[in-house]
Amino acid sequence: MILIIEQILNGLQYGVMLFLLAAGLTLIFGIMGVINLAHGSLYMVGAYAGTWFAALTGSFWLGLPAALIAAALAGAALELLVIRRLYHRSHLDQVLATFAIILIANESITLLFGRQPVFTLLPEAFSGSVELLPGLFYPAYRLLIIVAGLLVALGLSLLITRTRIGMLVRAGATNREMVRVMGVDIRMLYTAVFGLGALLAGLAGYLTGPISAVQVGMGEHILLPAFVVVVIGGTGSIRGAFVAGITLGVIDTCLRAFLPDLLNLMMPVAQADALGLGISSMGIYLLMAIVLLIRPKGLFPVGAT
Amino acid sequence: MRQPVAILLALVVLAVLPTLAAWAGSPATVPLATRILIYGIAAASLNFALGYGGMISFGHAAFFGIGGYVVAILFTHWFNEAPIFGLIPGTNQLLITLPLAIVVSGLFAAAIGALSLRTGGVQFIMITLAFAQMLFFLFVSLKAYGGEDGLSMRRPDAFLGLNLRDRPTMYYLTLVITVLFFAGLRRLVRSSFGTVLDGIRQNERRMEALGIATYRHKLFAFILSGMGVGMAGALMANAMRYVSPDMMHWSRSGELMIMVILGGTGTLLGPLYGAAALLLLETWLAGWTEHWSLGEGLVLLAVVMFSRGGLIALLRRRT
Amino acid sequence: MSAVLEVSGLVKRFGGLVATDHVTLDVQAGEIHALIGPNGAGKSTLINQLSGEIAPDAGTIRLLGRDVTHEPAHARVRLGLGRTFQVTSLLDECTVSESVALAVQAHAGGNLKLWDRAANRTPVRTRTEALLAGTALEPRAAMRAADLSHGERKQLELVMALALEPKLMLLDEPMAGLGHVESGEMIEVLRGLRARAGVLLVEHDMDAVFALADRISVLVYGQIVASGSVEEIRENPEVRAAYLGGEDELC
Amino acid sequence: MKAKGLLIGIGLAATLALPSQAEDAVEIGMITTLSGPAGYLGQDIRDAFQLAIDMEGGTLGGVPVELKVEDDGLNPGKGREIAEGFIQNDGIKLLTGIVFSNVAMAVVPEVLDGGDFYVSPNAGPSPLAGKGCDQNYFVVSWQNDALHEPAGVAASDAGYKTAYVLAPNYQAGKDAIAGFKRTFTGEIVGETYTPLGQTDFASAMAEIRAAAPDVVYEFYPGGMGIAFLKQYSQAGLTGQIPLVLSEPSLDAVILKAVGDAAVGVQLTSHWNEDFDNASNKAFVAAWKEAYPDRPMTTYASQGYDTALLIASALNAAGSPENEDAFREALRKAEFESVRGAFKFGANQHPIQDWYLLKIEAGADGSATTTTQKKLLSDYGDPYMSQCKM
Repeated sequence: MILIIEQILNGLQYGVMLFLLAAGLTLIFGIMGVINLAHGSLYMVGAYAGTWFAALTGSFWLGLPAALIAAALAGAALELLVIRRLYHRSHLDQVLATFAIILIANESITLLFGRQPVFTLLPEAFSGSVELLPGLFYPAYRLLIIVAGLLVALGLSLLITRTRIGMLVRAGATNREMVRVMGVDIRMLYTAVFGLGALLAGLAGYLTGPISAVQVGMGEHILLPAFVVVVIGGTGSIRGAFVAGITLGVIDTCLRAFLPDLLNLMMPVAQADALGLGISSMGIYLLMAIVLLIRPKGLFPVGAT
Repeated sequence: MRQPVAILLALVVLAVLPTLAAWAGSPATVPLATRILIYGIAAASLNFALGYGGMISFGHAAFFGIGGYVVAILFTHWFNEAPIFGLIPGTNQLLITLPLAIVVSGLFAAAIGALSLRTGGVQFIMITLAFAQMLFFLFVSLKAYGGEDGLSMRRPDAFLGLNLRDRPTMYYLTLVITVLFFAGLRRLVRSSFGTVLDGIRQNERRMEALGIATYRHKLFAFILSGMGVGMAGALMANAMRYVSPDMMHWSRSGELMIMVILGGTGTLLGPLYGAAALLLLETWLAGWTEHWSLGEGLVLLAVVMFSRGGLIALLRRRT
Repeated sequence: MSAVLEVSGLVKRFGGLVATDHVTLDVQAGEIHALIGPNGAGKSTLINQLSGEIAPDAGTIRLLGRDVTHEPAHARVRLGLGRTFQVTSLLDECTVSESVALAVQAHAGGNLKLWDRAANRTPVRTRTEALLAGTALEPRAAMRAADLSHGERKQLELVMALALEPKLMLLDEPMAGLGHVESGEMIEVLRGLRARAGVLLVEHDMDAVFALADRISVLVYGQIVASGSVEEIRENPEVRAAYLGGEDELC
Repeated sequence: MKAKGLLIGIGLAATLALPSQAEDAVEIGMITTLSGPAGYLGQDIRDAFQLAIDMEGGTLGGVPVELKVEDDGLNPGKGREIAEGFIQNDGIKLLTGIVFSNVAMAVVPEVLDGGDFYVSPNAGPSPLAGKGCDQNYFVVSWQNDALHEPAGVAASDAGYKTAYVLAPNYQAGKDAIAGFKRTFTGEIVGETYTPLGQTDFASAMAEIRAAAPDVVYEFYPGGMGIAFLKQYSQAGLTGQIPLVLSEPSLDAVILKAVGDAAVGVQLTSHWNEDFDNASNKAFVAAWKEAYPDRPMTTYASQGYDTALLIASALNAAGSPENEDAFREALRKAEFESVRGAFKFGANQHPIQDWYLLKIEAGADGSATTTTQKKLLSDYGDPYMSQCKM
């Protein structure tokens, strides 16, 4: 039982991480219609900038604003210099351009910080484990991530539903023309949304530092799962990204944890292991394929376009 | 009527390339050119689905890998004299392995296409990627066929007594296949089916209203496209005498896509130019600096920012 | 006379909204049956169900006596249904003659031929030329569809539909956006259709409807509230009250 | 449209240009991985190799050499392309540098078929160690299987009865587990394979805790290893359940990124920075001077050893052109290895000693790796007997 709760918490933490990345991706895709492969690079920029500043100052917490600012600035710059010119192009041109950005970002980071993964500080107060239930020890830092992610989700949902910016964002996701007609400076809105998405990616990147490795190319591993979340959730839908992120995180984690044992009950060990392994490796992709075959537009499709 | 002249000229250059390379003291140009031609076939096949059929597949590397693995697996079983499942004997005859690679890739394309084409737009991009990733992970965990480390072939397949181990021979074989392939593709694009496919790309609803079962036609195009990529994969297995899951990695799918976009989406020869441009650029940059990917990124970005329609559009504008 | 289209008890709901409410109607061969109704009455939804783009929740659709309720759009076209779109839907990169040729080819079959040359199919070419001959599009044959005027696009759609030799034509507002002269021409073209196929005409332009229709059905809130000859509908007090209201809303 | 033909012509002509003509120096071609997350492995190999050349003042074994390096980007096809350029265009007869087995599998057979030499500073895939061995193929580092067997020995040696093993789900991962199991005498109570590239091990941590083994063995090189060790520590498992690892799972770069979280971990390796021999001392001193900020990895030591081995052969034969003499000299391996004793087995893979190392909190506060004891002497690999040369 304790194992199950622990795995669900783990899934929640992974899901929160996926959500932070997917939220930006889905907004950028939903509102601007841009497929941004370079989102993982913004995640990397946040992680490197924050980790660097944290090492400089010796404080994990001072690294946080550095990560957010650097990622947001990088995102805004990316939008102003490159993405802005691609809104009217095909998805293919966007894919090519943002792929080029990945190459440039990775190599620039290599030139700046070297090839070695960098050391990350763990905030002192969160370095140990907490006993949540009798016998259930859970790393405090992971709890921090879960809480932070949920707070961001709450903040985003307030931003989307309660503010003028949020109204524009929602309108933009359903009907791009409408926003233009309303006389809003659409260019500012686009840059702001892109910066916001980048900021979230930077946050995810920085938070993941202490539990994972801050290294060149770290964004690419998580980019595909994040895209899977976007597609399953329904492109353009923050709510979809949240639900899909958490669900995927939990299911993926639990599949990996429990599937081999479950299969063991039904078939010989060797076969069960091989099958379980195969399925859990493919886990999220299989899940996406299934979801899309049942609901071709994802779980929470936005608008009718 | 200058186009035939230009093509003839290009063919002459390609035909004497090995001699030229030997004369210039750069024999490695021959295998490089072989790979460019093979990638050109793969990219042009992808382009058939992507540029002509409007199906943005992010998973075509899967078929490239399948084609390669068919050749390598058959070779391994032939080499070890151990039939597959104790039933199907392996072979090293190119006349068997190449068509088989095409057929098997076609079957995979049929299965993947049939499911993926139920969606559209960005969902289609992602679901094709998903299927390719599943195959990638499958082959990574296939211990019998080398897993991550891949499969080596001691020799290339046998074909009419030719020594395919000899680089110029392999090059000429590839060149002949490439010429036939592009001639066939040209014909295909202008056929009744090609015309209908073009209509579907432009306006699927309209074609449906003309009584065309668009799903079936798109699927058919997707299968043909997968078969072409599979053939390229089979050739690559012979040229490299090595296959690995790396051939199916999503970044390979991306690379094929980049070749298509770079050369010119929906053009006949564009993908071939794209393949040549990308491979030459990489080779040149990598020989020049270890930070070659920075240069490559900048060049790709410049191409996409300042040209529409890829290299072929640039060329057309110049002439 | 035989019915080319029989619709009975057709229902379509979108959430709580009943867009098509037990619609029953038919179109006879050689007849123009006009469907009128205010905006939002569910005309487009009905047309899209008939063409096969939307699946109805209940009821049946019979085309030339065959139940096609669950057939996809292209299968209905194969059986003899032709249609035009409210917002013209063309192949913008193709020229006029290429577009028509594609329609002819689609109808003639052999669409999976990989090894022929589409441009060299003589029967297709002859038929294309015949279809365009004498129409206002003939001088525009080499022009791209995207560059045509609005009226020409409407005409091209019609010619493409006719290339399919349909037994039933679904025309979704063919007059919409046409100028006075163009409207006149279109009425003449449509009048000529009657000999070839049964027509279900959805139209707002009452002059055209009254000039063309053999029968008129009135759709309000998804229901057919009246059906009859031009005179009957003109005089029907219920229709006047429910839909026509004042004369000024007639056009 | 005539430009069409021209494009192809010009493009291909561009690659024909500039075949660099060797002067007197012996050219050595290095194909290695410099980009992506694993870029530091290739960088260390290259820099250490170059360091050996620089220490000798531009020569190896008294023979002037020129090192040509290209990045394979961890792409087998690209590696193959570079090899073809080196061999055919530049006439290079001696290649080295490959980090990863899949690149090696694509490149090495091609090199050997042409009668050229390949000396591996890292990858040692099994297909090339047994029946596929070759007289011109030398591995300085280790055979892949042999890398993991010492860890099993160390775990048994320490008296652990039950072990939990983890690795990524790919061939090298399975080989690692197989290697550990071959030599571990206790019971395996849990075996987990995680998707390749995954860096979240939370679910595995939970299972390890539940299984409560005496010892944990994992094979997670590079970034995956960093993530594993951090999470192991955060899960409160460090200090509770000991870790015994093989070298790639905790190289010096990983250690630097992980820091104190790795203190207490035991490690098996064939080299450590603190080895007390003259060759190693010279190497460490030179490295510290050239790269004061970079930790010293075994990859660097292997790159350096590879250079020394080549130096010894060049000294004896003058050039790889004198194939038989060069091969003979390589086989003798008469060089002062930084790991002490070194010789080649029948398959020209190393026979060497393996040591137990431990991560300890260093005097200056940063964690360091210290050598505990020699674990195995003159240890070869299981494929030696299969090699017929």
